[in-house]
Amino acid sequence: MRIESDSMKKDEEFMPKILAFLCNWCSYAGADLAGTSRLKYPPSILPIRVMCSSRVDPLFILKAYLGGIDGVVVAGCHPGDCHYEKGNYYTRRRFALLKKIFEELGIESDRLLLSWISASEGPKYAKVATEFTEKIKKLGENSAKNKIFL
Amino acid sequence: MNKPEGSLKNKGAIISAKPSTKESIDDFLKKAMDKGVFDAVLIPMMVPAGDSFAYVLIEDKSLLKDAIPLPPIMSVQGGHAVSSVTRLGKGSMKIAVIMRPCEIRAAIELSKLGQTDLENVTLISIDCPGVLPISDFLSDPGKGMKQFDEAAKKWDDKIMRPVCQICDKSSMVAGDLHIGTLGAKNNTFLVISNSQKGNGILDELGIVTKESIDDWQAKVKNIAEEKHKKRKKNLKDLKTKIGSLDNLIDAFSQCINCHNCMRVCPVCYCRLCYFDSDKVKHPSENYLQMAESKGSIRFLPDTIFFQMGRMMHMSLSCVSCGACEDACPVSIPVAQIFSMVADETQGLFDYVSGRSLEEPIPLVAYKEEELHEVEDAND
Amino acid sequence: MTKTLKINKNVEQGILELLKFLLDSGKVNGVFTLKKINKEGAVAYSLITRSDGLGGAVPLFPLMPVNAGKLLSRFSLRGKSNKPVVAVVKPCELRAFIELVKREQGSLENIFFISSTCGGVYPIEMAVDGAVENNLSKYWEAVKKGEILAQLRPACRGCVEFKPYTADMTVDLVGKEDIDKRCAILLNTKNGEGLAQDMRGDFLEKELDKKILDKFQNKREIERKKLFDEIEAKMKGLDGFIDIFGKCLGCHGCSKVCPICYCTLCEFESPDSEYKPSNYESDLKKRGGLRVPPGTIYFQIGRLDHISISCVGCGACEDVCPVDIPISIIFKKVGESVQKLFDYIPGRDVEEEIPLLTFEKEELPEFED
Amino acid sequence: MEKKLGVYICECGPNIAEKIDIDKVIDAVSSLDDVAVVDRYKLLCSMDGKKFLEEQIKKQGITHLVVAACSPKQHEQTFMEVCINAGINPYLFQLANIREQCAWVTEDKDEATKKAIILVKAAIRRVRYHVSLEKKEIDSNPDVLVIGGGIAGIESSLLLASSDRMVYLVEKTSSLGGLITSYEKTFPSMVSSSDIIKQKIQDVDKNENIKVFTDSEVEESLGFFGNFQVKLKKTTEENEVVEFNVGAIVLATGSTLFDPDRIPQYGYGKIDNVITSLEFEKMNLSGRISLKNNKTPKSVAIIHCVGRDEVGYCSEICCMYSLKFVRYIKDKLPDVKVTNFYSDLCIPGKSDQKFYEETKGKDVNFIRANDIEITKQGDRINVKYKNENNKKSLPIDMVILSPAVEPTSDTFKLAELTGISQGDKGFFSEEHEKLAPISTSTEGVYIVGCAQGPKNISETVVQAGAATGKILSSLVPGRKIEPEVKTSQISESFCIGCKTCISVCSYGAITFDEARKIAVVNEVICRGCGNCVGACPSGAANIKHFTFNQIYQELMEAVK
Amino acid sequence: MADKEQYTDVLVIGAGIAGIEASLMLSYSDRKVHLIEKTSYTGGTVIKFEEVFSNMECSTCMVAPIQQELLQDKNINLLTLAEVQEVKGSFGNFTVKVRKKARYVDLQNCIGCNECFEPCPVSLKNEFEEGLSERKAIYVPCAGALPNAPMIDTEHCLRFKGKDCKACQEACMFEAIDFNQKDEQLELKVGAIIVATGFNTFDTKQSPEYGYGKLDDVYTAFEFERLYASNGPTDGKILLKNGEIPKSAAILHCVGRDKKGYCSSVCCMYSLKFNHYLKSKIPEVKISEFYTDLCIPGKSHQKFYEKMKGTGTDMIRAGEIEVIKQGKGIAVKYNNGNGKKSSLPIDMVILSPAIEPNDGATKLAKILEISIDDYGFFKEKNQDISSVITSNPGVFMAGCVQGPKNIQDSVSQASAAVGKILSLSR
Repeated sequence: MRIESDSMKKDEEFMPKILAFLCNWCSYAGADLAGTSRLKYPPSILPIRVMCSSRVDPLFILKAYLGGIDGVVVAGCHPGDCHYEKGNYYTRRRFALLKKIFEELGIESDRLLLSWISASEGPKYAKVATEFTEKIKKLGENSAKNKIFL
Repeated sequence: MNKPEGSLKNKGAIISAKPSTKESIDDFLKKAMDKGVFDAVLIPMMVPAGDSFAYVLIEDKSLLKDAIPLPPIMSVQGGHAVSSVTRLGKGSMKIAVIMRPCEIRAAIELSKLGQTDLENVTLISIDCPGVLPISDFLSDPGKGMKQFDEAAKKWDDKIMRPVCQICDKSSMVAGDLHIGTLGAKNNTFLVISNSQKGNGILDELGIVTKESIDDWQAKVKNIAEEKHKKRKKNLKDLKTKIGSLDNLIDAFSQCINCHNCMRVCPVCYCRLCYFDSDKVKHPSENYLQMAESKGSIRFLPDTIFFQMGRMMHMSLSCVSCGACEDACPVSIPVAQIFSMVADETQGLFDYVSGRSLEEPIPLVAYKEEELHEVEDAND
Repeated sequence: MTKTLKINKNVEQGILELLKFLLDSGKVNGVFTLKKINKEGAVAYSLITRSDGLGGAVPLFPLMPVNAGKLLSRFSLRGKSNKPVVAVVKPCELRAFIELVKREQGSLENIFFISSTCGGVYPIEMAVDGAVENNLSKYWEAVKKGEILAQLRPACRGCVEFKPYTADMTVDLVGKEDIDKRCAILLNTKNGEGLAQDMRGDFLEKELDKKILDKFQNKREIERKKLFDEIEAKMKGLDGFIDIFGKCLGCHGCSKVCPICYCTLCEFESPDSEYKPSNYESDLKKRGGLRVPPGTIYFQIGRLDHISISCVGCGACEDVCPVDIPISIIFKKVGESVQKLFDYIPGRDVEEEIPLLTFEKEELPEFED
Repeated sequence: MEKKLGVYICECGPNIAEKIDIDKVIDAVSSLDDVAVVDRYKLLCSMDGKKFLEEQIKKQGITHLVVAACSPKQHEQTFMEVCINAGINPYLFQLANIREQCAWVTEDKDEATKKAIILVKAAIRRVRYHVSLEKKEIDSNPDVLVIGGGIAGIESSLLLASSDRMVYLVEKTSSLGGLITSYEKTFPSMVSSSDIIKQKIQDVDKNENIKVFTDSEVEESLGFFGNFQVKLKKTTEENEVVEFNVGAIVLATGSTLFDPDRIPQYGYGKIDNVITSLEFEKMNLSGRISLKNNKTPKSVAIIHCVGRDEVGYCSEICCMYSLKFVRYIKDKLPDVKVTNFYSDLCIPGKSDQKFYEETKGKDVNFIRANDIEITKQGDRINVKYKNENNKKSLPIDMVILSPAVEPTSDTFKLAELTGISQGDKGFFSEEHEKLAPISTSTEGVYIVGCAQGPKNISETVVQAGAATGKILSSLVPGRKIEPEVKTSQISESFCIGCKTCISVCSYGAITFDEARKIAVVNEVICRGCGNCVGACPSGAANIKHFTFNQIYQELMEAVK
Repeated sequence: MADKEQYTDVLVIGAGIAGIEASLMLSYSDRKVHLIEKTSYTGGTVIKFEEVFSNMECSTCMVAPIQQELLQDKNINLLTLAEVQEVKGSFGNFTVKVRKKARYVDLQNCIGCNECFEPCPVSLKNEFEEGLSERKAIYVPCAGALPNAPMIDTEHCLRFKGKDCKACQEACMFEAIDFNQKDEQLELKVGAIIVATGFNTFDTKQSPEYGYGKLDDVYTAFEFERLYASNGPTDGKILLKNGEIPKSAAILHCVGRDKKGYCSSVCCMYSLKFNHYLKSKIPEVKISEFYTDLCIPGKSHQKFYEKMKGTGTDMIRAGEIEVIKQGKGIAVKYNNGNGKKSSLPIDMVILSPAIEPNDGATKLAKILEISIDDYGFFKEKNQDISSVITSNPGVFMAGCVQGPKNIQDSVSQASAAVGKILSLSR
């Protein structure tokens, strides 16, 4: 027996909501460059700017997931490029830890993505945004959205 | 929540809409929500796995059908749930809360302690036949359900928790409205108002309280008296059992300091318990010194300090709900012991926790003339 | 070969003799061990400073009222022990303490460890009305034969880390038929040897019996797989998780007793984790209804994120769970898999850095886009 | 005081107006809590736009500002200045990027509008949790500690010292000058090095703003940029201890030579007349190049790259000074036969090759060789080597080894002392290989010369000048230091003292208060990355302007 | 100069990495700076690189933040499209005449939306992209260029060829395009001057043996940099002219060294960087590096070399190198020391040319009254100590204008030049 509110069902074409944590120095600049180069990608991506990807507390990702976000991207400078020397190395470990936990619990870990995007990689940002959105569309809506017993 | 004259109105209304009392209650709530009297209802519901119950804040009426106003166990103490919803503000929703009397009383204590804002909350208590010990229920939830329903019908408390068996406030009317099921036919219930807010709501719902409630009150009185006797007796036995420090220590000898009792206690509201704070963390030499005096100490040494300290902190507000005992992994009769102490401490100030919002918690008030018994007679 | 002290007494007597010797000789000023603390036979950890305090001590009692790692942390949290003490602990307790020390929550200085190959313990609810007492002989029979009792806690039944890593002395227990006649204590470290010196008994060179322990290990591994498979079957996605934790009371007892959960105030009880009315309102819009108090799943997964890297699988969490959720197995399973990521075994070595406090410049490609 | 949010949406000409239905956005947000004004404007970053905003804030009594426009990278600064001019704290402002990351990247106008609404709502929710932040100002001490009395240290001291800036020059040995004093000439110009160094040393002695401590070592350095407390110990007379404060520290501790003993096949120490480059410099400086037996050599071999494989890098200068040796020898003993054994000739830069060409000539040979082995042959020396895969050998009177350049022994101690790191080769690590070669991860500590890596005199002097530049431009007498505003902070009541934050911080900005057993952030050092916050399990760490709540609100809007 | 008024402002010539570093530092010390840049953008050569050795760090991520800082710095007066024409006076008191070409785009009004490119009817090869992509007559060199505002190339703009075209003006919503802008003559009073005008690379056509310009798929270093650049003409795809992915590539070091007569000190390293570029995009590609002497000085470079070598690169020490047509493809002919000539068929050849002085270096030297060396680089007062001091007191230099060097050394020189100025003129 699964008690779930049925008042929430939508039938329009599913456009996921994806949270993108972008580090100020590389990935956010890369995302801006995608804009200045007028590259197109789905509107699913909702950027949140942080100074360094290492600011992203894994619990943010968890909160967002349980809140019903369809996907989360954590993007930072390429390893070795961190504006703060080594922040992104820690980010990678924390991310791996959380993702592994998702895997182990059989929770859709595919909804989490770690990507290194430099300030000159406008095209890569657009690509990631597009491909990840497609992937999430395949996964469908995050069912956590209408769970009551969280 | 200032009360209508004569504290408790001696009239009520009998509601019967549906084949069963439960459904009648659902219906009552649904109507209230339709009318916008309530925007949401806080009420127990079975968890997906069907092996327990949890409070759910419902805004989507379609969910009401799954609500279980009187679940067989007390998983989360309702006072705790109310506090969780309104501690940080009354919010914009008008919320109805259906709970057992001891939970309502906890909520009232918490509001005195600034842990909940009841302005937009309507507290609805319901006659309580007691609950099963969680462990018993969990061993076979299906069976538990059946047993409980039968026992509840007959108001037979043999299988209920020990504290429930000695609860003389199982129909106490403390909130805004009370749902009386004692003696009611199996598809009806009695609704009584206990506050202006209560009155207002019944008016909005066009419910006229003209039925006499004497019959219900009589039944309540019987049960209460019976249980009160039993309570006095059991607690007396318990007292002789505990009676001394050694016995107290024995009673808590199995305690493993998990503090579950504190964590599930509705009136233990501190964010960080004193007994988990730095105040109880000492350098090693202190511990060794303590031990050297006796050759050996239990480690951690603070078991009784914690238990008695906690009594100090909360027994005046203890509502004898039994949550602590349910949560104790080593089956210490915590609830009974605390209940016993609470009777004494609250008696001192003839205070009854959660009886009314107006009564201040004794420690924040005083009378010029009181408590001489604790003073040195020679003064 | 390891220097080994052999005492011709039943193993628990042997250990008590050693403890007595250590206290009397003044080699240590205190002993941490389990002890019967009243006539009803309730057992609790005690700090014993005189040999006359050893009465009722039951170092090998098959029960874990609290993870001793947590106690030792409390003992040495406010500065290292100013006098030498010895603690009789289970391997998982020792490992937990090591993890805590890595986090500045205690100090190894002046604390020596006697541990043993561990046969596991009974669940805490059996502490009530002598249940453990009544099953003692059964327990020791199983230990001698190197078998796994069905009544043991699941965490123990599936534990493959039953050999201590960093104990100064290891009591040779599991699979030894002669333990009611003989007590063999391996002296693994200089400290161990130093302590045992001048102790009455024979000193010889010896090792743990690999064959016996491997056999035991296999049994444990099979049991472990069974437990993991069971839980795996239940843990199907978020719904499965909600089913498992649906009955959670939110008492957070699991984190309270968890040796690795060392925060004074748990982040999940901090103001940041509190739901404001507006949060409820927006959530209701989305879900129609919401469990109150909310955050059960957030807490459980969040706690996994915080501690799984150091989880020693001691099972304390499950012991105290009022609603018997199989937490320990879930945490053990998740824990082992994240630990594998960094080939990390919590508590194996105090020098081993906690993976989250360090990094390799090139690693974890499988997690990068 | 209650909040009044002003929300202003920039049309950015067609850029936003054509791609996003701004009126829809206005409708969607105008009824939100605390939102007092919502308006649109043609171009907010223009002069008129800025004036418009400023007036609006004043007129409407706006307390918190949200601008929906372009990327913060473009105009965050601009609008923060508007806030200041309008008299509200610039941090009570949030910019929603609806151009670069919405209008310009979204095909469909409705979709773009929907996204814009979320972004603006998120900004509104976030800004409601913003708090005023104030710039801090800290007094700074302009004086400088220079460690190392070689050419780099001397050059720095001379450039730094002035009437309003004291320089403390600390030298481990008994005299200033360093290695260069043992050279006769410097390459490539072959001018007398004493001409270079003597004059400078005199200048130092003359300069009353430079306090020289010879036979001294730094024992302790506490504090941070602008405020270091230094303790030094005189290694001579009863270890007198001197203490003073400085604002910056220059590490110019130079380098040492790889010890050829470590490679037996070079026979150093065992075979007569096998000497190191430094020994040869001294011999040459003494005026006479001779063998042990006082005879003058007829043939000399110079072995390049001694120890290169062992240390794992090319020391850059060995080839050049080996060529300089050829010049020395040819000047003093024109008919000596000189043979260079090298693997790769490393003569970078515009003038080095010319120097090489001019060094080549009669009886000067260059042999590309490896597997070199030096053995005794009677009273002479035999150099065995491999060239183009055939083994050869050459009898020689004297062998000069050109060993690799290595960090000095006290590098480790000083790194510890100043909280900077050492690279895998043991040299001090610069803050950034390209952009900050002389800065370090500890602000206010600079590394110059061979302490940072092998280099020639010219580059060393350049670095000395560079450090000077950094200090003179950032540590101006009488001027206060303005540290980062958006720093981390750790809640005393929540911190459990596990030091997790301390071990992940790149800048040593967090210290441990042993008394209270909690971590404490030094806001002067903190650069506000937030790594500690991501790492803290107790939720005790938080970072200003990127607090849990600010990000959480933004995120929950997206989730809604 | 005591009697003359002493100016504290500083003129910096060249907004490359050295010029930016110098300007920012001077600004920190509250000096006013006039930063003169010949092109329409800042960042110089470095922003053409995708990554820089030896950490393979993203160059844009590295430079963009300081470019932004530069643009927002109130003490710095950035003059793009500007060149120094005359310098009079001495240290502490220089009078500088600057010619600032009209951009025909008003930096105040332009918001960098680039709407004006599309309608422009003129198409040309984009020099910044080494002619590998097209640009319009109104253009920015590459997306993300700073300042983010286009310029009009009057040589090709129809309007400036007398036609009545205002396509761009009509497309602009901000009245940013102003055909009436005129070139300006500015006169600046400064106390000191820093020259940081950078370098050129050797024109590989002058060494026909490498087949550049004659054979397909023979690339210069910069062409290859742009091929790899993720914001470049191919979005970073490394492709042959026929659109195929190269299976093999040869990187030729020391191109033009013999002609120049010096080692450019950075070629070996950036050749190894190219090796990394190729491997990261085309793991299976076979790479051969042809070199004479491996010049990888410094503590961190050999490690990088070994890493690259580890990935299975053929390091071939060779002379007499020729790139020849062979069948449909090309091949590298070479002599590997012991007289034997060998030939290696290859898909792609990348030439690593020597670094040489910037065009106009000589002219600028005259204007600044400083001497240049035999190679046309600016001559330092004393070779052995402090390479930033020129023969003219008050004029300092930084970066490759003084001689070939890597970014690190350029930046150090920039800081050093500032150090000298701040310390000599307080």
